[in-house]
Amino acid sequence: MTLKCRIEAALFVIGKAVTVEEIAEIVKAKPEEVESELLDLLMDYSSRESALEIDDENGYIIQVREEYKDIVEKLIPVELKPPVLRTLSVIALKEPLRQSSLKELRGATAYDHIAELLEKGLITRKKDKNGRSFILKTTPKFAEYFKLKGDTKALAKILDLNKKTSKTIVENEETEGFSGE
Amino acid sequence: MTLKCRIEAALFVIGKAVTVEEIAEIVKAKPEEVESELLDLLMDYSSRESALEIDDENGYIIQVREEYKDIVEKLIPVELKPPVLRTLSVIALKEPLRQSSLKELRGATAYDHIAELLEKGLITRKKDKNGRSFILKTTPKFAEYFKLKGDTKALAKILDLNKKTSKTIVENEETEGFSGE
Amino acid sequence: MDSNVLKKRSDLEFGLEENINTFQTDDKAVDGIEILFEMAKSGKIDPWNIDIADVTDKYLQKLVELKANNLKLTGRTLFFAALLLRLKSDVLEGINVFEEKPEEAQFLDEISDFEEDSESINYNNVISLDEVLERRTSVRLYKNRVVTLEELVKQLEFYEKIDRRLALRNKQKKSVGKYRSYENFTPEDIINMAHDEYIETSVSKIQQSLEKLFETDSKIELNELIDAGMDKVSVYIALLFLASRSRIDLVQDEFYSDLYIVQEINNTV
Repeated sequence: MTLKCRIEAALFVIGKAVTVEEIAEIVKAKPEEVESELLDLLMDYSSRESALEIDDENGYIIQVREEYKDIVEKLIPVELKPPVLRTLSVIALKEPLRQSSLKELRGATAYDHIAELLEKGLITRKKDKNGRSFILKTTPKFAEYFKLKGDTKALAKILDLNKKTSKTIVENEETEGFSGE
Repeated sequence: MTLKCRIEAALFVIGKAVTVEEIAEIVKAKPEEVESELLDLLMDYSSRESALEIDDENGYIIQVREEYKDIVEKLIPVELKPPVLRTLSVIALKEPLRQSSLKELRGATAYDHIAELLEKGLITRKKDKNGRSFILKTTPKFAEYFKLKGDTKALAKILDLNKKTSKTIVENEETEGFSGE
Repeated sequence: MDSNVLKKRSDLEFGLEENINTFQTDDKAVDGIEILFEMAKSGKIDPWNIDIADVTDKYLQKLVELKANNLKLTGRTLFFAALLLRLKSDVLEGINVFEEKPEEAQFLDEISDFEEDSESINYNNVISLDEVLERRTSVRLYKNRVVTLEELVKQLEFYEKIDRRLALRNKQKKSVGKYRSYENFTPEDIINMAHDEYIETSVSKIQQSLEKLFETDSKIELNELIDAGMDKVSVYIALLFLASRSRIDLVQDEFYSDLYIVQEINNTV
């Protein structure tokens, strides 16, 4: 039971960048001691062959090294909150979709969502031929997330749903509630 | 970029117990290779002075070592009183479990426990097909917070025997104190 | 040694008899171990030199004679006699019998529970209900993830359904709109509608729709055809033509109730 290990446990559990003082409070030790042990821990991580590292840029955090980020992305496709995700879903389903239509479907907050989705590179926004309105589309990056994890079954299912008659789908919706979110 | 590190990154990000096959799919490698690297990784973790370890009991998972459990409890407390925990144990052992069966096993106070467990998102309660009785199950959140220990099958069987001979657990509860935590 | 043992045996017999009698007259329940213990203490038996077969034989015999029916007591006495023998053999093998033996304690527990219906459960790995749930130490406060791929797919499926529903509703609205616009028909429209060509187009259109619908249903409600995109009047006129050609039958259970279309018997559409 060393202080270094207690700090390591705390960093693992917290999972976000924390200050020396915050750690000190959790492990009940002096900040100076914690800082010195943190440096030691940082060295340990950097010297061994591991996918993990301790970052000390904006507070201390245990994280996956840059080289292995693809695995993180695969497992965490997008850090999107449910409302943003819903907006993305609508765009994906109805693309190419006019920005004005999206607003009708999702309300005015959709504009913020568009900004976030553009920033994450999941959608594009382009003027239509007449230059009058914006057209939204998903990007190859979005498609990549869908293909990942080999979840082709789910995707195929969605495509099938498209083809099927609307009758059954609507019926199902009435009986089962949506459990997402 | 070694396979071992890719596996480590995957385990770190997933944060729940996974099978060799699941890991193999994520890191795109053969299950045999993954298994051998996993063993190697497990040895690495156990041989170094670290607060972390790889558990291989019910699937592979990176976790904090038993000695540093207090830090986990401090940062993410699970505030369940012993009788409620016991009710949760019974549900976990026998799921899917009818609410009426639970009442037989745990007495009428189980209803209050169910309410608390539902509220904490550790169990779900759904009507069965006939819509006549409630079926209780644990949630993914439960799996994230708890794991079952020991010969759970035998214990589930003993619970049934106890019910049959009407020597209920409730009786035992009066006499023995709670030893967990 | 032989004579010694023999002597002890006779002592033992006597002792047992004495103790069992005591037991019988005593109001308090006495355990078999106490009988043996007392006998050992009073030197009537040598705990390190017991002929277990003889002891139990005699003991059982006595119990039968006394018509004692406490099988539990008998069982216990047998068990403890065996335990004494075990201690004896341990001593002979040079094992320190005074050391604590956890397995033995467990064994004792099992024996004391022997009258319970325990079927064939292996208790070795069974732990108490209080210990069965172990707190995981892999939980993290802030996991990077907010949404997984699976959740994304779920959301898409959900919106797929909503989308379908909206599309259906729009379709219905459209047909309702057409029906209403019938009120605004000009005389010219009505003349055109009565035109042979117009009627024939409607008839073949409706016939096609019916063929499809009859694949799954034998009885079709008029409104189902209207949903297909034609106005009510045109549909009705087309149906009258089909009925007069004996392609279909029009059925109405009551005046002003729903109108159904069924296939004419012996005829396909």
